Amino acid sequence: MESVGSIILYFIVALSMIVFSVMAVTTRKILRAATYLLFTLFGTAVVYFMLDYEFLGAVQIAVYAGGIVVLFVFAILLTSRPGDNTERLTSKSRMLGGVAAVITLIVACYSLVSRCALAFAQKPEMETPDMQQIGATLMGTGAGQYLLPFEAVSVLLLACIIGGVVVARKR
Amino acid sequence: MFSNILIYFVIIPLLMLAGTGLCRGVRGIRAVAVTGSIALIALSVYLLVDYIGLRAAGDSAPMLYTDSWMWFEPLNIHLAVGVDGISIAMLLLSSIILFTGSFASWNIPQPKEFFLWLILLSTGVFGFFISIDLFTMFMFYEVALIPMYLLIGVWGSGRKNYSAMKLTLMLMGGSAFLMLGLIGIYYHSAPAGHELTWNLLEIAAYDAVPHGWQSFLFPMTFVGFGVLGAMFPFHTWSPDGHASAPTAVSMLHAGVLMKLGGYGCFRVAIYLMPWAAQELAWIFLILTGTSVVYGAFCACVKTDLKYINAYSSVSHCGLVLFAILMLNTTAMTGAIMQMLSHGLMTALFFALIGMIYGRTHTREITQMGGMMQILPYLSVCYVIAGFASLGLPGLSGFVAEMTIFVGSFQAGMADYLGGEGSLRLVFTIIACCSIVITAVYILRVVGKLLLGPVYDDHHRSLTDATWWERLSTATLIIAVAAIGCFPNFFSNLIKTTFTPEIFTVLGM
Amino acid sequence: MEMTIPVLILAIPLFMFLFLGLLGMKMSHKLAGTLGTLGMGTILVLSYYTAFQYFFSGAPEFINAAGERLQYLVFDQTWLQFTEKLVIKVGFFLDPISAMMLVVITTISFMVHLYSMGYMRDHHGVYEHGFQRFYAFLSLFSFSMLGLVVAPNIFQTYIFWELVGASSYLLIGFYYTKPSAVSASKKAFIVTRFADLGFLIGILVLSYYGGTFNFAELTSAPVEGLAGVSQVSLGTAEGIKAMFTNSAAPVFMGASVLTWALVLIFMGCMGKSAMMPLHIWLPDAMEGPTPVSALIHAATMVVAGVYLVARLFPLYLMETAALDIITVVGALTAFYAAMVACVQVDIKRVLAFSTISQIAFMMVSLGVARPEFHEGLGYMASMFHLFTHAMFKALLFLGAGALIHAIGSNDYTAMHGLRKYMPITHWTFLIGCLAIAGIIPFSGFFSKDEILSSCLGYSWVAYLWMSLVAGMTAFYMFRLYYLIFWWKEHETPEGHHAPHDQPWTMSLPLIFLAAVSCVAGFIPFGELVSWNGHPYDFMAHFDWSVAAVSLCVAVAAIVLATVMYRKENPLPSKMRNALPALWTWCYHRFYWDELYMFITHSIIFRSVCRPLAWFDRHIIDGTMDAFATVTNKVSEAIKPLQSGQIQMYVWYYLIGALALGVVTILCLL
Amino acid sequence: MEITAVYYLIPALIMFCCGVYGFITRKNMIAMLISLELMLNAVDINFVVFNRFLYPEQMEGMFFTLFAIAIAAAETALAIAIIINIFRAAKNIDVRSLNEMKF
Amino acid sequence: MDYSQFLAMKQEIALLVVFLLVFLYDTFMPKSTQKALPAFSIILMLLATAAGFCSHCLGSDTTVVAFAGMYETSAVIAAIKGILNIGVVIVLLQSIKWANGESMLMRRGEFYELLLVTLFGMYLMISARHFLVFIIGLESASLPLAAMVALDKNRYESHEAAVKYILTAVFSSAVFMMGLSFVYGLTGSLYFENIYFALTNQLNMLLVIAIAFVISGIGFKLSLVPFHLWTADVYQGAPTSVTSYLSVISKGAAAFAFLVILAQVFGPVYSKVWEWMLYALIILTITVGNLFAIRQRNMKRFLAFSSVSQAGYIMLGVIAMNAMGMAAMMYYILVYIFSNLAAFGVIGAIENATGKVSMDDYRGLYKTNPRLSVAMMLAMFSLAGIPPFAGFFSKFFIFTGAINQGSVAIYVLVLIALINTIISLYYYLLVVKAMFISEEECVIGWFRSSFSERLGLWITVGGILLLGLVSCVYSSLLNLAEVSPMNMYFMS
Repeated sequence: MESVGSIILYFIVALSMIVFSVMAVTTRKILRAATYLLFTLFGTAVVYFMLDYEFLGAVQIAVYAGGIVVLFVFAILLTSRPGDNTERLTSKSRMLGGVAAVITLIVACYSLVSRCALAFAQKPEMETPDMQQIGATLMGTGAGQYLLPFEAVSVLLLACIIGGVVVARKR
Repeated sequence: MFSNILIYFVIIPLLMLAGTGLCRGVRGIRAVAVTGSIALIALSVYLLVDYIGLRAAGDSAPMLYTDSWMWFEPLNIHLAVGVDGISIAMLLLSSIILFTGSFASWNIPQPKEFFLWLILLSTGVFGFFISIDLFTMFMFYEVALIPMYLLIGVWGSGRKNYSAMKLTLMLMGGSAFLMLGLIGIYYHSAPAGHELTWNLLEIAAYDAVPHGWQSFLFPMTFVGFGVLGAMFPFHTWSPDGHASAPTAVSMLHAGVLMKLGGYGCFRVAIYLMPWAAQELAWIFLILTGTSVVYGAFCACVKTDLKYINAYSSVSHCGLVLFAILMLNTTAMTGAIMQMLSHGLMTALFFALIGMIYGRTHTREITQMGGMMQILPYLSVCYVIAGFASLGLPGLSGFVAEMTIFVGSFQAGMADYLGGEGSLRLVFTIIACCSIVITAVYILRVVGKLLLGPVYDDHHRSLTDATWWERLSTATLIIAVAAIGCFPNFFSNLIKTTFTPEIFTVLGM
Repeated sequence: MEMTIPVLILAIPLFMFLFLGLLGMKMSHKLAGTLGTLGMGTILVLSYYTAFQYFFSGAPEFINAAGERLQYLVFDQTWLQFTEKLVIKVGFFLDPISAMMLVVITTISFMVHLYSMGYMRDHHGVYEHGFQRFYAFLSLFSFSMLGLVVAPNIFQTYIFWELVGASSYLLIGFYYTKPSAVSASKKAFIVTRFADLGFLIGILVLSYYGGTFNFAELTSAPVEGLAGVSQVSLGTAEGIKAMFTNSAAPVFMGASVLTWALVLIFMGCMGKSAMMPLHIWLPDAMEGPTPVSALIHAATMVVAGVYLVARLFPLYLMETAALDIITVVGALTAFYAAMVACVQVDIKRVLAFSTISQIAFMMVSLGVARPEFHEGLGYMASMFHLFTHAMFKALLFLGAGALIHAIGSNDYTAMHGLRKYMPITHWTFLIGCLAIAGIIPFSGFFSKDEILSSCLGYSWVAYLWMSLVAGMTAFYMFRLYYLIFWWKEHETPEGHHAPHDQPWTMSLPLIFLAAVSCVAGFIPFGELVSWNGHPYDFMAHFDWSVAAVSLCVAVAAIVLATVMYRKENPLPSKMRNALPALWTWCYHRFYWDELYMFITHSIIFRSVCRPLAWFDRHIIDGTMDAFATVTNKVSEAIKPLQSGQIQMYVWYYLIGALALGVVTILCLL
Repeated sequence: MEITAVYYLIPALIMFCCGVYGFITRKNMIAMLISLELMLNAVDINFVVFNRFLYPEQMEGMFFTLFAIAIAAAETALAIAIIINIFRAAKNIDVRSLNEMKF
Repeated sequence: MDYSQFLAMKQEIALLVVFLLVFLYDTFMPKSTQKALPAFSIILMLLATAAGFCSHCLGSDTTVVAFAGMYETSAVIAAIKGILNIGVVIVLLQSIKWANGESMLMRRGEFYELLLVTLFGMYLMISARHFLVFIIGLESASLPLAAMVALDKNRYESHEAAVKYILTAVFSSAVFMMGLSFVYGLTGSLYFENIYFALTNQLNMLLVIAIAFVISGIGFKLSLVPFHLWTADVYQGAPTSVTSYLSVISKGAAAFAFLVILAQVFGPVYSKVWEWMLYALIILTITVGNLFAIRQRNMKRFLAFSSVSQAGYIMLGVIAMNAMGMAAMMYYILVYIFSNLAAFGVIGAIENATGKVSMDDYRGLYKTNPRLSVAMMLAMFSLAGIPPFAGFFSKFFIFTGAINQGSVAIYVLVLIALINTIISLYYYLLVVKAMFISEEECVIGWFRSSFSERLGLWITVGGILLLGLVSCVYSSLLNLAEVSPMNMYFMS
């Protein structure tokens, strides 16, 4: 049984996440969208904290909220010209988007909820993974350890850097 | 590998391909084509003689000269060769037509490319006839089909693009069904515990294709080959294709390629799936029996010479498939003879039409007339071809048709009296009617085109056949007459195929 | 008997055909003609020799101790083997009728060869174009016809049957630049081909049950001790009948299968022998050169039908229903053809219809023949009539040819009163007319009289009917005779030579045939030919009362013709005006051609072929094209999928993925 | 009241669907990219929630999220580079103007 | 911690070494030597390929599982990587002229680097036995590709293609990962093996949806309909060399990875769930790809749709779920690499020389450039499956392999596929028709293509002619497949 405080916190976070993500995709002003995204990402970080993944929450804030959103803001400022920072959506595209989203939601939710053991699992007790454990897991080669992805993702990041450079370079 | 005589039927065309590729001038190319095809004729004649000798010596294996070299080991695909009387007859036919076709395209533009494709086509044909492995058979079959596209497209006339595309697509459509059928046969080729095989003889010996599968695979293969055999209603590529094709291609296509259909139907569909052949024959009897009269009726109203002849081919080839489905020795012998006969005479027809077209630049019989006065040699040949087609005794058409009719009638009566329905009988009689309709359209053409007064005075200045044209047509006429006058030789040759083994396989 | 001569009889004409056909154009006309004639002469001698041997040598293989004539198989080579039993052989079969036919064919053929040397050139002695070809075709015809009559099996008959059809086609279309000749030849071939369809199916049925093609096995019993020799025997035919009856389906559509087979075979005979309703090709066949008409369309080929029925006669006896059909068809045809012959203008057409009528006589004669009555007199009479008719009809045709050659027209209105100008022709023609009219002592009298006798034995209706036809025959022949040679004085058109008799090459055959027509009646035919080989004393069965009646009828008809046509008078036109409808129908041959035209052109061509061709191009081919068109259309229709808008792309992506999942859920869970 | 897994999963799914909606409707490419971030973020939440609620004894979901964040960062960077690139070429970043190639 | 486990990844390491060397060469070598970079990288690639082959020939053909089951390599996997390497070498060979061109001056090195990284990503996709590694491989194989697509800075289409590619790719990977999260939720692991065993008794809606999402993610790489819509635009917009790389290598790798995932992860629910999904996808892919290809006039776009339908045929090897199917699929990929690269070689040569990519410009090409036309024709025939060219054999074997599965449904599927070959034959023949039959004057004059282009064409044409007739290629692939560890996962 959870404490009332955490339940209240949950609802605040969940509601704000939902509201901000809806606003992020519906607002006309692109910069506001980035801001709402930021709030959503913060919300997500809070969720991670609530679920005892502090490291992950920190990474979420640092990388996502700190890095990516900033990138977005720069890009928006680079690409937007005065006057065209609002956009009008056609009803057709709204309908299509709405249909796709709603169908996805219904199908996914229904199939998720239909799987009771999974959907209504209660939160078990868990020790918060400490940094040492996380570091060892990230650097290990055994079962459930992630050295290979770690190395591989570095290659990916390198490639993305090269790609970003080559694309962004003027000539 | 090279000790087997049959393999040379593929090697010679390949050498010809190389030779043609290396030659620079048109003379060289002609020389290669003629030499090669003479070599092929010689080879087939030698094979024929040797084969008869072996049979006379009492060799009663279903196929002779069999040999088999592993090709795709995991799938048990071999390069397996072997011939019986039918294949030898077909090889002889093919080499004769290649020979005459080379002469018929003596002055073709772009000779190098033309002969390359033509010889590639005949490589496929020869390969097909010597193969007894379903895979290689199918491969050669498709090799023979595709050059048609370019041969018609580049060297054709009229609506050549349309026709070439239609012909290729329809034939490949047929081979799509065929491929499925062949793979299906492969997977049911051997009883449990034996290795699956593509080898015709082994499959026939096992006779292991389950009945349920037969009734699915038989239509697949029969239709697949039947498309090439111009079976109604899949014949429509034939009129357009032939009309647009250049002379030698029409000759080879109608003369040899369409035989692949009949041969395949016999060799694969019926030989390997005798049960379904008996059970499902009625569907195809209706179709082929229809195509016999249907083609003839259609030919009656066409005015383009090649269309007439194409529909006539539909009718005659329909008779081939029809007779094969009778599942009795006589009718099948007749079917093979009809294949020979039709191959030769239709090649003759197309050669003549090409020669006439080359002179008058029209194929409309309404635009021509009185050719007998202008081009006596070609006209006489045409009349002879016509007589062969309408089944005049002494020429090949008669013996083939009569054998078919007698055989079919026997089968039909056996069915009828055996209480298995009168379908065979009824369609035999309907097929017999084709001899009248054939006479109608042949004589109509002869009357309009060759006899009567000269239609167009410009035609009066035309010159009669050149030496190569004479050689080409005379060869075919001699061949037609040879079959017509000495049918028993060919009939016996073909009958050697029906060894006791086949009888048990087919339950005849 | 040795093989050499029979082989030569078949080989020489074939060789001549190939020789003249391939090399004829290289040699002079005269040489070609002479060679052809010489070749034919050789065959004539050989055939006479053979026939003589057969009839008169008394060799044991030809005649047995009881004086019965036997069938002798000279040689028999396998040509094409269908099954164990069904084998087509090419052979040479001698029996009374084939020996008789050998004589008839070679005689007429030789006469025609000779005659054509004169006929096929114009008044200046210039040979016609294609003269060599003509002789080549004549040789081909002779070969085919000889092969037909000596055939020991029905399939050989069929083979040569087709070949005579083809040579007939070639010869009718000899003047191939003339559209009428071309269409006439086509018509002849197609009509007979149609009939042959029946023949073929008949053969198939017969051979299926009988298990053989051989005549000998179908109708005869082998004679002990002599290989290749057999004798006509009803017993064998009974055996065949038993095979039919014992099989599972002895009855098909109300008639026995044997009847069907025989009727179908008779259908072939109808076509070849121009029985109604398949007669329409014969009048048109007169487009060919007249010697050809004489040879093929009067004397030999057209009687092949009669010959075939005679060949299978024991079988026909098994199924009298078939014989009755033959009788009825023959009687109707005879009457019809005689009616039409009475009003025709073209002399060759008159002769053509007369031929039809006379062949119908032979058919009737076979149809009424029964062993019970005069031991099958009808059979003998039919063969006898075949023989005499061949002679006098060839004579008449050749005479007509001489007239046409002299006048340049087939129309009697261009002739009239020629008797003074062409005496030889006149007299020989008259003899021919007397012979066909059945005036004693000319040959026709005897043969026709026996036919009438046998009709009487069958039924008095048939007798009266055929007598009437006989009278009409006399009438129209003499009408023709008078209109050609009398009626009024001949008027030579301006600028033409007066007509005159022909060179010896043409006269000689006329005189020879006239002579034969005079004496042939006295041949003791019954001694030579009878249905079972049993010698037959026909004078013993000669019915004088019948003879007297028929003679009276003939004379009366001749008198009537004399009254009407000897001199120019209004009587014919009066008669014509009296019965205009009848005249018109007769003149238009009862509109048979128009009927056929309607059937072939409007029904088969317009309502079958054209729609079928349309169907093929538009429905069948249309379907095939539709696959392509539909593919293209669909391709065009789904074009918007690839809109270039990635938002649409992902929309399809997502919906696709969901659909994949949802459909799977719905289907499987 | 018990906060079960579904309490986290449903908001995550809603977030995902918002991303879908945004991706399909927005004209501005950067806005689309923002939508994509929402979608990726939703996935991350899913992993974490599954890990926490169902399989707390191991950390696969958490690590997947960790790497997914890195990947998301990388692809955002690259995508933004490409978008800026096209902005240079076309002077706007309206996705509907990307219709040179179609059909 | 056992770092020696990296030694199991011989081919990946060889590739990374090549990558590093190229990177260093590009960065530190003087400008004058930069022209040799293409040749340098080709030689290195050849060496890497050889090394990969050797390492497997020399004894270690047993299966190696490293990183506690995250990574696996075996003879079959080495073989497919080798096949991809061969394809890459040919692509590199054909791209030399373009890479040495004026416009690529500043980006030449990056092209090779990015290409090698994507190849590395593909290797990871193939060898991954853990979904995290797989995702990283997938992203490595697709993100740098977006940059490669954008390499042609002078063409607007190139940018457009890049945007379309990256946005749809990220969307697809989001959906894919969503599916993965469900799988994780259901099974509690991302190791293939664990999932496989966890799924043996599972069948529920969530799983179906998850599988649909996963299939859509890989189907995107493979461009299966309806996840293919980016294909044509990106192929058309990308530089021809990149297009050819995308169309063969990327597709080949994805196809194999697809097989691995379906067999080793979702194997237990084969007949229950995804067999039918694949039926639908294959039919749709082949048919829709063909239908779109009919209308195309741009050669690259045309080949894009052709490759869509080819992907459907490749899938036939997957659906069979047996060694024969796998071998046939690998063989098909090999032949497809050669055939398609021959086609792209010709297109690239013509584009480099004249800038023309429309089929209408190809009319009458035979008269001006007979050799190129013949090469193109052979490629078309091979793609269409005409004997005696390799395509015939690959089609035949893939059908044979599929039918080996044995159900009636597979016969129907193969029949539909076969009927579709007729449509495909039609549009391949359209190209042949334009080149050989059209009687118009060709707008493309005679030109001499560069040595590297010719060499590339000779190799590919040689491959087209020989790969089928020489039976040992297929036989050895089948032998490899029959001993591969994946056989455990196939339904017997």
